[in-house]
Amino acid sequence: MSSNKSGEFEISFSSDIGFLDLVQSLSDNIGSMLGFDADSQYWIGLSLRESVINAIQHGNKEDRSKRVKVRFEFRSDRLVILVRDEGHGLKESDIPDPLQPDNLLKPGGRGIFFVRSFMDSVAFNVRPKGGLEVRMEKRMNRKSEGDENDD
Amino acid sequence: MSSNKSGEFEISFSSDIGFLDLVQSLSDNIGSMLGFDADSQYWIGLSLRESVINAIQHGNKEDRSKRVKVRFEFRSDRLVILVRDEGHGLKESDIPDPLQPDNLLKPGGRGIFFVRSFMDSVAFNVRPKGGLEVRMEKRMNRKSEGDENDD
Amino acid sequence: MTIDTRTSNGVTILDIHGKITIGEGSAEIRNKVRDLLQAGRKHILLNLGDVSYVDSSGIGELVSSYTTVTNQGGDLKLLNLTRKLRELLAITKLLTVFDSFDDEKEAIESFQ
Amino acid sequence: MTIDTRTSNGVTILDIHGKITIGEGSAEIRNKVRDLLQAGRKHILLNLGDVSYVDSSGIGELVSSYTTVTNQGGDLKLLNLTRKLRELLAITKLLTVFDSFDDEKEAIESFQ
Ligand SMILES: Nc1ncnc2c1ncn2[C@@H]1O[C@H](COP(=O)(O)OP(=O)(O)O)[C@@H](O)[C@H]1O
Ligand SMILES: Nc1ncnc2c1ncn2[C@@H]1O[C@H](COP(=O)(O)OP(=O)(O)O)[C@@H](O)[C@H]1O
Repeated sequence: MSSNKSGEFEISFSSDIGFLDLVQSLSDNIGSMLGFDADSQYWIGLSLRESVINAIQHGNKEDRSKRVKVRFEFRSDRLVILVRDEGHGLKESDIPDPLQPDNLLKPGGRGIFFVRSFMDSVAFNVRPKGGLEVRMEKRMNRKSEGDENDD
Repeated sequence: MSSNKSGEFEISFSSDIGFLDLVQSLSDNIGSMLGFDADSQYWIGLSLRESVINAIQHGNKEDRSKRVKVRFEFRSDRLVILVRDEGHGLKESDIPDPLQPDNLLKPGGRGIFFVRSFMDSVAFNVRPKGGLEVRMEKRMNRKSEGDENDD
Repeated sequence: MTIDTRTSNGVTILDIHGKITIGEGSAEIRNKVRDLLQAGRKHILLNLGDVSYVDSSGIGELVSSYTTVTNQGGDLKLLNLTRKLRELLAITKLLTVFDSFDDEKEAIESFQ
Repeated sequence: MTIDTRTSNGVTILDIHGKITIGEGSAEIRNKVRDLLQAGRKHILLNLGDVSYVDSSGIGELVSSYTTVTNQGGDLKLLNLTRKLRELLAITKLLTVFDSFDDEKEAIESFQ
């Protein structure tokens, strides 16, 4: 991407938790290629990790014949990540709020909350052919803190 | 892949040389996940790099609207890598031998030779729908040198 | 993930190394904590200073361990939160639930 | 890739750092070598000890530089081949073409 930060990079894999580390290091490498700082790379990686875990567990029910697809889209001002599974999708109103007192001490229910916390936008889209598509975006800071003439 | 080294991992990207480092670090991570030693990881990565360069340059003629697909297949005893482009393919008899005295000092013509040198098998397949598919395999050494009762 | 166990002034300290994530022996901490409770050890301090990664499953693991101990009248506290883990506990409002320390001595004394 | 230039006993030594690959300023070495020849400097030693990666394009770059220099009656030699680069030159039979050295002094003296 040295010449031009546009284009896209897609991956597709069997529903196996064992691929998580691979996906996450790919995410780190893409983040660093695009010039995201180390913290942003970390939070993008965590958000992607949570979405892929959900796709494998809730979407594909760990059926290894079903696939998870992740697509990285490189825009001039942001990174877009799409995560797709072959499950039944979800209703946004069904996503529990982990900050509710009743939920605070539940062991689960914080994955999507993390994605919403660390990405600039998150959208859920149940596809006509079935399966959930999670679309998340992270904006790039074009100017670093040390830039001149920046106020 | 902790539980079971089967399954597959696919990537697909626009024909941009800028993606090479990303593909290569993915290859390194896969090689290490599968337990290949550092040297094997290196030569697998180089073989993949050469094949992806060819797919971008000779196959897709650097047309960024055309895509390159790489598929990693995890078998119990070997790693299979497929590289596909959207070009016109090649005739194996047209691949020059870089060791021929006439070719020794040519600047190009060593990519496929490297792939053939470092992978255990390489096959070229022109697909019916067009485009070349390079299929390469690297066997895994299930026993390390230090194994007992090994002769 | 690996867990080393030691004792100091009646407090059991679990030094946790590596990742607390979905792949990495997810229930290990919870099981360890259950064993300790059965042995009557109810003052438990999780030293998380050498934890390299925590995802939402890992947070769930900490919460489960906490509720298990509390339900049996014990105390589970946290030591040496990394910056990232502190942030995850902060946004999930769990920093208000867990007692956490950066100093081991102070942590141990807090159980008395 | 970056190239540092220095001179010793009439030999121009190019210290090459980084990758010699398709993306990395592919023609840089060749251009540098051409400039040197135009300036009448025909004894050229490429120090490759700090080269981190070479692919087939990089090998092509070394070969082009070699033929350019040789065609103009000069000498281009190689210093400090890494293990991997040596293997690539060996299997392509280019080790028989290039003069290569592991000792800088020896390399410089070989031009006299
Ligand atoms: N890909 C998906 N397909 C179907 N349902 C999903 C998917 N991702 C999340 N969900 C639903 O949303 C809920 C909340 O998800 P999350 O916040 O990640 O917490 P957790 O996975 O720990 O339950 C899940 O329990 C599940 O019911
Ligand atoms: N994906 C491809 N599609 C079409 N032709 C190819 C492809 N890959 C290689 N070739 C042909 O094979 C030749 C030899 O390739 P290679 O050994 O990699 O050397 P080089 O790329 O330096 O020419 C190329 O010059 C090209 O003509």
